[in-house]
Amino acid sequence: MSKPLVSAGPSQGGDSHKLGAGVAREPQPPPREGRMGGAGPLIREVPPTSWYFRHPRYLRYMAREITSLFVGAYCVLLVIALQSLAAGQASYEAFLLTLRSPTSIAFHVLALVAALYHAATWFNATQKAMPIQLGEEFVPGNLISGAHYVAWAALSIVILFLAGVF
Amino acid sequence: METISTDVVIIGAGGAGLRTAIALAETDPKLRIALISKVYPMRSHTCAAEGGAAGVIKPDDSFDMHFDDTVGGGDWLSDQDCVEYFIREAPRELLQLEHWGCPWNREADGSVAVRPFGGMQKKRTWFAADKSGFHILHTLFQTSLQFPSIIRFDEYYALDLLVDDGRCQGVTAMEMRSGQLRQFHAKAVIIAGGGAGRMFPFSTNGAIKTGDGMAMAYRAGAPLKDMEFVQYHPTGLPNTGSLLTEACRGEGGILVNKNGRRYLQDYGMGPETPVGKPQLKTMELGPRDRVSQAYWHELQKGNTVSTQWGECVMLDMRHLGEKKINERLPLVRELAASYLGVDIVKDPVPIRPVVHYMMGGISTNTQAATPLPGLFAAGECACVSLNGANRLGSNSLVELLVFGRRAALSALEHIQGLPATNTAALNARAEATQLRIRELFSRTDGTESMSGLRKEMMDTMEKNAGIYRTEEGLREGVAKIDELRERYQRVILTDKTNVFNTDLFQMLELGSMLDCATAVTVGALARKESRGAHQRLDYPERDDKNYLRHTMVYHQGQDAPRVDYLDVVITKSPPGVRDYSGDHK
Amino acid sequence: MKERLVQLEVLRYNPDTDTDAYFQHYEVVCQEEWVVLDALNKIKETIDPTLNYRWSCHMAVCGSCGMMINGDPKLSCHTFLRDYEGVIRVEPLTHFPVERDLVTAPDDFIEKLTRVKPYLIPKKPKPISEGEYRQTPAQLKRYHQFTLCINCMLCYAACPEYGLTPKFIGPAAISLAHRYNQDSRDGGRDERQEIIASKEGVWECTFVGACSEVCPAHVDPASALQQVKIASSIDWFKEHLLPGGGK
Amino acid sequence: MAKSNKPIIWFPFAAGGTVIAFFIPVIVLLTFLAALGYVPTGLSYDSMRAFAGSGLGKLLIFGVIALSLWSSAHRLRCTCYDFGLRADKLVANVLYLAAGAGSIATAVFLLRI
Repeated sequence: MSKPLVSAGPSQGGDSHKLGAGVAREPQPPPREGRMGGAGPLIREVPPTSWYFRHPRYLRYMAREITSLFVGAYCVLLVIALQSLAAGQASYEAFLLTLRSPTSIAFHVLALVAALYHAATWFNATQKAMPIQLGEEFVPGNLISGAHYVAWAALSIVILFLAGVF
Repeated sequence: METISTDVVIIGAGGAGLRTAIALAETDPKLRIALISKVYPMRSHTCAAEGGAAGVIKPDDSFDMHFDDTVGGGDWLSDQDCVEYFIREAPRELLQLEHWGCPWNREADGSVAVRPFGGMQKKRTWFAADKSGFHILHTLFQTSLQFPSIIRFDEYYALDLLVDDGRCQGVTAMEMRSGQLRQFHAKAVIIAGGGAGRMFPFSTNGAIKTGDGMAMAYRAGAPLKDMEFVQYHPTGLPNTGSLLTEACRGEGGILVNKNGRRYLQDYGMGPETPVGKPQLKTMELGPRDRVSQAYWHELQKGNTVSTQWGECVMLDMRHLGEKKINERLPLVRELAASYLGVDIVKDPVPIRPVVHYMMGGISTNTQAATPLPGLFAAGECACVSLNGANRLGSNSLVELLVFGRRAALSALEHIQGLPATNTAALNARAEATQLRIRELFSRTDGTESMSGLRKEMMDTMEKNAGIYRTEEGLREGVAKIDELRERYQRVILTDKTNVFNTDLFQMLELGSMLDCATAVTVGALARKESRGAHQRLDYPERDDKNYLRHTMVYHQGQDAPRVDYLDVVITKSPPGVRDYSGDHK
Repeated sequence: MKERLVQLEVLRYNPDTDTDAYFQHYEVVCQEEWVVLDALNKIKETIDPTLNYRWSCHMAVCGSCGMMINGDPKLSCHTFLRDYEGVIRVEPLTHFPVERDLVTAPDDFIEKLTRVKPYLIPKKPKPISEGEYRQTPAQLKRYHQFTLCINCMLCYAACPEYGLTPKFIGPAAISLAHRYNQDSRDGGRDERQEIIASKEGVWECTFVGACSEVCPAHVDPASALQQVKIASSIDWFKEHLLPGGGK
Repeated sequence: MAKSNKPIIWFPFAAGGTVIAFFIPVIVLLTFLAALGYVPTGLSYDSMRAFAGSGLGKLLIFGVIALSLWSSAHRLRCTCYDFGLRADKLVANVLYLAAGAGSIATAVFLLRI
């Protein structure tokens, strides 16, 4: 609070005067080391490396953020795929073969889970980021998110179809 | 002790205090304004007001009608020059709030919407869903943030007015977070400290409504006026006392007893109107005093419903339908659901009358000035004699705007050309406060428990100064409150530390409430008639010959207060019959 | 009425006497339908008058009684004992300095609220005598949700980014700025953007979404902040890529 | 206080997040099938070559990879901060440069096809 109006009262010579100080007190618990009076507010630091264990919602958030590691890594895989594609058929087919390693399969499982989790959280967020007001009422949020899910499913099926999966 | 020198000090930063501060800052930007409050402004109890604010705006309405409703609703105890000023200023103030951003509900064409309210013959209550007070308070608070000359002292507990040379020149206050005492010197002081409903056990009022402002003015020599008029709101939750707004009935909710009868028709508010078609100024839209009194009679007849929370009547809103309830009464639905487990869409909700509002307060005139020069008051803590013996719902939110601004203008007038403050004299007064507080800390002979005393006070007020009163009960009440005031001198302060010592503040608040309780009981005992919210079983009729007057209670130290009277200002409406029979046009 | 013995573990701290905070255990008989605040009030009245906390309205509208209840920021007047088993742990709101016991210092929040200019800056000022600004129910609805903030600061206690980066203006203040930006009567958006689209503004938000989960008034600050990010991005591209700054 | 230039980073992040949500799950599924030994016909050398050889294909592939990389890099930067790694400038530089390098490589390879 700014206190431009404050002047020292002549009677007390400007001493900050605490009530009770210098006044007979009831017996108090013994003061802990050197902190009797005026210790000031207690600042409770946020533990910078472990705060997310405080609540499940933070773990869910961190899980969402961690998806970026797998998605990012997968994008690197795509760049490598492009490199092999550019290098010719032999190189590309060798690349397809390397995909079959157990490590690659495990990575794909993780990447798939991450990508799906990202997609779900992203679509759920659309209703918050882009609310739509039609006339007086807002379009129900579930409808906005739901529309994204539908579009996503359709797009995925088209891509799978074009890729010749079915 | 630090001294803070200002031009104007405002005590209380709720609706009235903020409106005052803004009016001062707008009128004279060079003014130094100290806004002191024991809570952050948005915690003030204005935020709990639900229904709305009355002001003539629609073409089918008129100032005369608002005047008649207010004067009749107040059982002719209102000062009519005050009512006249109020009704004319009301629309301007409500529009001003609109210009500051208040989210009033709207008609399809974009104009402000109005709803019906108890005792009003026209729809004239502006509303923001059922959070009108909340929106008014936040609009005022947020608007106030743009004025650098309003310097807030949040969480400062005001203690004593500084009076010298026959005029009020400041106040002492304690910074709650440090326990430091400060004195504020000013040319004018405006009290906007709210009501004192907390002296009753069942109240819609928040914990902060302890009458500190009223008591402070009273102790400084300003009289308290018409304190015996305590409004019971007919529809409170029976367990927490939380308010279910009058708009429940305004929108069409009905009150029924255990036999399913709409009993209001038996108490001069009939004949019955069709369910879901509320008619203005009759049945469920009768005034609060009558509707609350009808509950008491039903209770005597054994017509109330026994619930686990005590005797109740039922408020039935099922016929309004879910859509309307969600749009107009979302807070009511939420409150009933969470605190009682009742969904008002599916079931009637048990309710009972609860103490809601003090018609009385620091005596002020239409200029918002108290008899003590330099001291002004506005809002619930003041009794400008707008509400008379019974306030109409939705007049108080406007009252705090109209008279908050008025207090600012009067204070500005007052401070022109005032002689310099005698600092030494004020310092001496401030030190008296300091000694008073020190005594609480050093008291060693304390024997009384604070919460015990508080409970005794509440029980006394409920039992002896409730909806219906008697000579015998009031005598007992006066004696009991007197005894409690004496025992208060021996209350123990358990917590003797400095920082945010709520033990200390609750003790000081108890002192304020006891002062207010004295004025209520003494005033009620002296008024041997029934008028508005003051109902005497032994004097059931209104007595205009002897009591068309305001009760004025003066503090006399530890002695019994002095009671005096002041004539009511009648300009054009002689006392008449309050008619809520539904036969009006 | 059913009664129940409730056990609470309340964080205590008094700067006058304590070097550090500690938990104090209380056992108190409560009614089944009570809220945590009722239990605290009973403790203060019957067991320990030195326990300190703020409260007033007991109907979830004044915003005084925010505290951490079993690790969640809650209004204690709206947190029902029936929803809890075992010992209930009550602490002051996180991310704010503790003045004493459950009382925190809200100065930082108040300063930020003030900074975002949360008041109507009229698009076209008009005198009161000309009546109200017209605003249709649809225009009202556009911003109405964001008017419901009770300044209880639960969202600040829930927001890890505010905890990690205290200069972040934070959910409630930015939501309130957004409330005025969305108001058909207002023309102050440019002024507010200078603050909320600054480094300390909306960009510190990583959309954890906790603010909206804990908001007792259903304001959905997370939504406001996402909308502000999108609008601010569009602003930026207009200002930097369009000739004349897109004006 | 000046407005932040964060939109240059955030806007492509948001665009990338949308691209990831819509495209990456199904692409992962396709290469996952390949990893399991069932190479879809569309992933054969000829089909891919034809697709990446077209202008539209190049644009699509570049858009998906570059935006996804950027989005992931930005989110990873925030994640590092959330995990307590406070060398934010350094982290940001490394990650954004990596995303940039990946995008350039993508463009180069696409142009070679």
